[in-house]
Amino acid sequence: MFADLDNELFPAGVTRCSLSKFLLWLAFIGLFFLWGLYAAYVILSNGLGMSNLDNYFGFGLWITFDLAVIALGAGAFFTGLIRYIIRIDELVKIINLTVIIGFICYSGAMLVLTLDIGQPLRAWFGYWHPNVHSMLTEVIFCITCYCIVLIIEYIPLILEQKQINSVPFLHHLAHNMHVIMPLFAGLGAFLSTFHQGSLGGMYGVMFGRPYAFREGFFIWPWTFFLFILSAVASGPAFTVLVCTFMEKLSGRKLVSFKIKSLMCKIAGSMLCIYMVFKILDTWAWANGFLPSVGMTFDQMFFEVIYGKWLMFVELILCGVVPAIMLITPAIRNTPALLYIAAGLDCIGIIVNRYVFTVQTLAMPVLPFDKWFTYAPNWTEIASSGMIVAYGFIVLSLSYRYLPVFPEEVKLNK
Amino acid sequence: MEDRHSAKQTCGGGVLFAIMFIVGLAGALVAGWWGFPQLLYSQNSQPIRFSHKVHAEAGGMECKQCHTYAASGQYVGLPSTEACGECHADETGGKSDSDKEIDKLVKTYVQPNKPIPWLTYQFQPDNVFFSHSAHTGFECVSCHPDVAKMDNPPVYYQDRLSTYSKQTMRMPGCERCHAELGVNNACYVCHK
Amino acid sequence: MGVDRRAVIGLIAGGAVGTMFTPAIWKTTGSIALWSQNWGWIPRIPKGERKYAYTTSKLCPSGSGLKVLTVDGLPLTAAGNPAHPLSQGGVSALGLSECYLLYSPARVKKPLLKTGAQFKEISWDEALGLLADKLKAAGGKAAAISGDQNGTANEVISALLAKLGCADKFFLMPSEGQAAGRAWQLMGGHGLIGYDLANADTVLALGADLFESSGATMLNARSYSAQRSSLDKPAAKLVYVGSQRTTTAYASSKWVPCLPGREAAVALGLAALLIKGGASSDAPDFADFKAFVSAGYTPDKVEALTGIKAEVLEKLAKKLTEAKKPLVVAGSEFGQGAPGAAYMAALAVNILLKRINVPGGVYATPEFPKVVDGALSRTQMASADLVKYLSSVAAGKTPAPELLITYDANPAFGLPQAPAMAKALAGAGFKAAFASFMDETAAQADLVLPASLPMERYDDVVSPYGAPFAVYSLVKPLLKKPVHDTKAACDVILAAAAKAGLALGADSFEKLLKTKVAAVAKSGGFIAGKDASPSAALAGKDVAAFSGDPWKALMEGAAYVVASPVKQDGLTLGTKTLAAALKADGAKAEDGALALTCAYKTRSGSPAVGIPAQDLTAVRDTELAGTKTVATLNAATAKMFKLEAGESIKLTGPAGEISALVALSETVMTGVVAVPMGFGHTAFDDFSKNKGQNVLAVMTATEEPATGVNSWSGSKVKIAKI
Amino acid sequence: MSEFKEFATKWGLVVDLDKCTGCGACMISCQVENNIAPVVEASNKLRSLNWMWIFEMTNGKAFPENDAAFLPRPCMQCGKPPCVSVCPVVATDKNEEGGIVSQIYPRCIGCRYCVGACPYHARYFNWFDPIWPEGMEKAITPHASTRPRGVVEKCTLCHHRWNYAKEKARQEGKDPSALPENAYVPACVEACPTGAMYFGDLKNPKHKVHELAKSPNAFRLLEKLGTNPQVYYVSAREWVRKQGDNQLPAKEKA
Repeated sequence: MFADLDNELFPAGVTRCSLSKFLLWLAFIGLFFLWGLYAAYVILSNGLGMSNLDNYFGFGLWITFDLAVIALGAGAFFTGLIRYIIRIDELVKIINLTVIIGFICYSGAMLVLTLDIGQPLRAWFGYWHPNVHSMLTEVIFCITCYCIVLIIEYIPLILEQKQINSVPFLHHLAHNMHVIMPLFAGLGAFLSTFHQGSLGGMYGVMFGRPYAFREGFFIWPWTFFLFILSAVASGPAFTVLVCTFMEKLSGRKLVSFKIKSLMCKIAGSMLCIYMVFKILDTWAWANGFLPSVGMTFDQMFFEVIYGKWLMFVELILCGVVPAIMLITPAIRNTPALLYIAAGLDCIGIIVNRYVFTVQTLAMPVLPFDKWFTYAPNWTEIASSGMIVAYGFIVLSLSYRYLPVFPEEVKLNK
Repeated sequence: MEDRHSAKQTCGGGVLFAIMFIVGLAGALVAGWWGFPQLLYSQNSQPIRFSHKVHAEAGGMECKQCHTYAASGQYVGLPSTEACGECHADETGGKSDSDKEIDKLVKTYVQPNKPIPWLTYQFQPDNVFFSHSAHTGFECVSCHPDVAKMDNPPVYYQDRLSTYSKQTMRMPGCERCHAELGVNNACYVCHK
Repeated sequence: MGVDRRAVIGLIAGGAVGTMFTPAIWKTTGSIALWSQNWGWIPRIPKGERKYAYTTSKLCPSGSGLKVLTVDGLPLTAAGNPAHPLSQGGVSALGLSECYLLYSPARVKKPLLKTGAQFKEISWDEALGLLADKLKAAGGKAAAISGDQNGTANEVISALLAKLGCADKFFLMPSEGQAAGRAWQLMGGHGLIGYDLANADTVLALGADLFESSGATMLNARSYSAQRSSLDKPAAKLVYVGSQRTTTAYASSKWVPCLPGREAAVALGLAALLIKGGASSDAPDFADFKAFVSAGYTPDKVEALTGIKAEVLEKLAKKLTEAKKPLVVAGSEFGQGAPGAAYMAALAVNILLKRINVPGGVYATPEFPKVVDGALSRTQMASADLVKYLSSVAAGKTPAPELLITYDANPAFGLPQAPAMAKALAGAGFKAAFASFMDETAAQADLVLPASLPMERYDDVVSPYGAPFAVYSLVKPLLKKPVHDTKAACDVILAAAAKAGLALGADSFEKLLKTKVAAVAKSGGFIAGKDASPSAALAGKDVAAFSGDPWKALMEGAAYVVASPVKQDGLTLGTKTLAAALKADGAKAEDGALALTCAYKTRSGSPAVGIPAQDLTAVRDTELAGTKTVATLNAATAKMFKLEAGESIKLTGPAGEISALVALSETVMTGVVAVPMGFGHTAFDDFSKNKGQNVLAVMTATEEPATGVNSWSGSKVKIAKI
Repeated sequence: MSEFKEFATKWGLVVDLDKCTGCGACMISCQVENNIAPVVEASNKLRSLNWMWIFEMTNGKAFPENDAAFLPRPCMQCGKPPCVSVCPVVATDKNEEGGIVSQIYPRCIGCRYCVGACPYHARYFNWFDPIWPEGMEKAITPHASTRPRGVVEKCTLCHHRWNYAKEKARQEGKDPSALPENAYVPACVEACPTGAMYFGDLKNPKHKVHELAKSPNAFRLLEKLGTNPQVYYVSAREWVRKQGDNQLPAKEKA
């Protein structure tokens, strides 16, 4: 068959599965993608009424998904920051992957946002008529800019593809772009820090929503800083998990365990800092802010679906526990435990984004109102799935044709 | 493909590139500034070739005689078919272009008493609240085309996408004047 | 190849850069955004001149005057007419709906004739000819049911039946007005009765949901409002006695829970206490009355019957004694089906309190003169009981009519024991329905005559039940022509009658109304206005009599008012009738049965109108959950029946059963299940159809001894989990 | 969070909860006045658009000690609106005399951040395009433009009526900025059968609401959050007033 048709396109010195197998894989992922595309069509042609969002839950799965992938994609900016600015050069071995994941996460988030806003045709109003007081404006600008930065960071990697790179002009372009990459890494770090913060700020400023509202520093509520910390605490861990997942799928070593351990050490350290502040924040919120608006800690939770267990999962099981695991060298250097800890870390951050999105809205603020519950329907799930599928496709193509892992040849000798 | 590395090719390509770039640039500018508006706007003419000049000069009529402010000042309004019929009740039977146009008016609208689908140059969308009563200090022509001197009604350009009239005063126009005069520019002053 | 790749790239790059400097992309982006505010499939708002027109609401039983916004001559929204005494600026959900109901998807658009199981469209000429033929053929075997409670239309229809020789077969859809009128007659009263809430300082509502379904609801609400500035203490007290928090109960200073259908016992208990406290009357049967209530209605006995604690009853009696201008109004919690005894007993209390024909009391108002020969008077109409007639038809005791005319009425839906009644109706020989909407009755008719809605026709509103003064106002067409091929029903009746050789003396309803107005204007009344308030007139203020063109004034939305009561002679306390009627009172409830009460809200429409599209939004999810009716019980009752919130139950009455979802609320008294009324339509449009179930199906109509009034406000149901 | 300025005129609504029967006339008149399309599933309150919505309150006690009330909720027109500062595109603002919080449909991108930010649930999103039953679009009013799907809307205190009142004043040669009481009244207030709602300028001593808002029985919803609403409620019942805001259990006892 056409087993060897694309061999020429592979990065130098690596082997890849047969094209038919690869196409089969793409087709499998494509099914999810198409299902999501259909859901998107249903939403765009009929209105958001086709989703399960309602008057109480204006934000739901999509926003949770956005926030989660943006936090998990933070590996890109933070690793970039450490690699280029602080100059821990070893990270060069995984930096390409962080860029790709970052690109997927951010572009995916923007795709979801076009579905999530009621009038996508007016999406550009965010740039044209910005309200400088809105945290969402900050988010819109920063995400767009950062997404452009990620594209700029991703381009040299594409240009390094064997065939493309043989064009001298493109080769030079790629090289020159690499040279200025620290500039973009810096810019990216700045932008990303800001919008990670703004995303947290979006919730923190909602003074009508006691579950989310936080006082803060200057114009930023504490959630601004907590979101930054939590993102950098999970992004590197997520990159490690993705890398490991790719290794399992492809059956090839891609990055040495040492690098993974280093990434997780970074994540673990950040998670420790984050947990200290997060616990302090939660304590201050429960004992300071809530009583000031006449509410109690217990009132913030409801039955099982929005129960306190969520908070314990977030703070202890997926917070303190992985933090300790990741900063303890003995545990961190055991692959299985490292992956478990990294996984818990990521889950904790997802739970955090979920409760800030959904529980905030579910909690009745008016004393005579009641709790409502929300569960996404197929359109929301499918369209989010579409983004995951899109990520798989981009990652698969990148892995197959681009020299993503500088160490791959060496590790698989 | 194989010879793309040759210096000559690169050099010649560069010139060609530059030339074609300029061609493309010029083409795009022409297409964008001349062709695009043709595409975007449909050109319509009024259902009746109404001569404001004849009515204003020869007839000695005031604008407000036909464009009576509705009692609330909300909508300046166009004359009703009945109002036209007051003068143009019967066909003239004349042969001149004007007579034929009058006969068209009488036959198509006045006699069956059908509303005339006039096109309003300054037609505002539904979300705009505009009160003529708040703008009585201005000359009509400071916002409307000065049709009184026109024998032919101007062409009505309509944006095919937005359905707006090209001549409609747009938000920045309203805002500018309000700002200059120190009038409130709050959203709800003009929106509903 | 002359052009290489670079050239193409150059061209594209140049084009791209150039395009950036033209309006093409930017203007298109902008225009697309503008397009998103002008989507062609979303209606545009009207631009013409705004004007107001004034008319009267015929769909709302309160007879409110309407102030209608029109643009380019089309009526758009209706608000209350501030100058009209019955609305005073207020408007009910039904009055509000008059404009958009013109365009209801349920409207009957053409005359329809049933052939087999299907309707076929026919012309008006055919329809008219057919109706005339049927009139001729029916002879004395016709019957008519009118949904209009007070209009001159009833004169036309009853006169037609009189010409056919069956004036006794003219029926109104059951209403409080009829039952109260019958009670008043049995007590020897003259005229129609009304309640002067505006001048009362203590109002005791015995089951009567004064602001929703009982009497002149809008006038009641406005009177209530005027007495409460929200700054000072209310100028009047309002106490509600009933089995649930009705609309009125929410606005009352106190809600006294009482089992449904037991209003008479409460009133008689109060009477006993009042008499004990020294109240007396010069009514001829006072002594008998005293003996009757003193023996049978002691506080303990009343407690056993009604669930009202003795001390609460005593407090109520004290409140009435202490009040300067007390007023007791009896009624049903859902505007129909209260026993005659309830009204009689409440009127007796008013008599004991000397509250007849005095400011803030019960007023007997005069009837305006009839203008159609042979028509029945309002008093006569009140005596014919539709439920009794149909029950008799259903039982085979009375033959079914050969011709049944229904006018703006939907008896197939709106009567107690609905399935049985609908069956009795179905037995009629030929059914001609004058209907604006394809309702349940029209759906089973042989001939459907599309009736113009009030905003498309001339009509009138004549002294709605409960108004303490006689009041007349006109309904006029606001549209140049009806929206569909409909006609004013009375015009059709007049024409068909003439064609059948039964001419009724007028060839159009408009002309007939002109005659009516001329006759009404001779009653020495006045046009209500700012300086001519009927309430003030009742309180003793002199108001100049009207002079001028009454038709012109009334066409502008005014109301003609006669604020002088009908003198009473020979008024009794109705002791004999009461004693006979209440003999069975206190009978033990069946085991496992639960007292059933309903809440009627104008927002859920009326039988003849269905649920108006825009009103559906105000229907609460505690009444209707999706397509399910919600039955409300309090926690104690639910515990007795081992029910929990959200469970499905079946309610069973003698004639049918319905299902519902259980909801718990402490706004219903123990031992009672409350089910909302007005749902369960099987006809109409998507806004009415398949929404909940018709609670009337499980009601039990019982003929009251002595009064002959059929009542169903004290129905019991069996309840079971499903 | 930006601060909002004070205005010389502050339109305020005062609802007497002891007079409210929960009949729904306010909701329906609002619906019709402001061109909210009827929907067949209107009893699904999680999807229907109700600029004016009626909450149910109860003192929580069992029958017969139970007491209950209805609370009509328009947009609170907060002095410090949680919804305005969050809007990324300035589709909503509090920038006009009178203090009515505006909402501009053609500007709104439908992000629903304001919906989430409002603790009163006063903001509604158009889940679908507004479709009237065929023909019924002839009965829509000129007062408010129809909103396409995907934008947020809310109570405007019938701002158009204010515009009309100003227009009328101008024609009569009166000062449009000094309207007499009741020259401008929203549809809900006009329709209320029991007169439970009062409307006027909270700052104008000639208007009744000025005094009502200062009544010892007056309260506002969620005052502790600092939203500073221009909608007041009055009730002679203490439990009703207390439910206007969250109370700590300890404070309740005191």
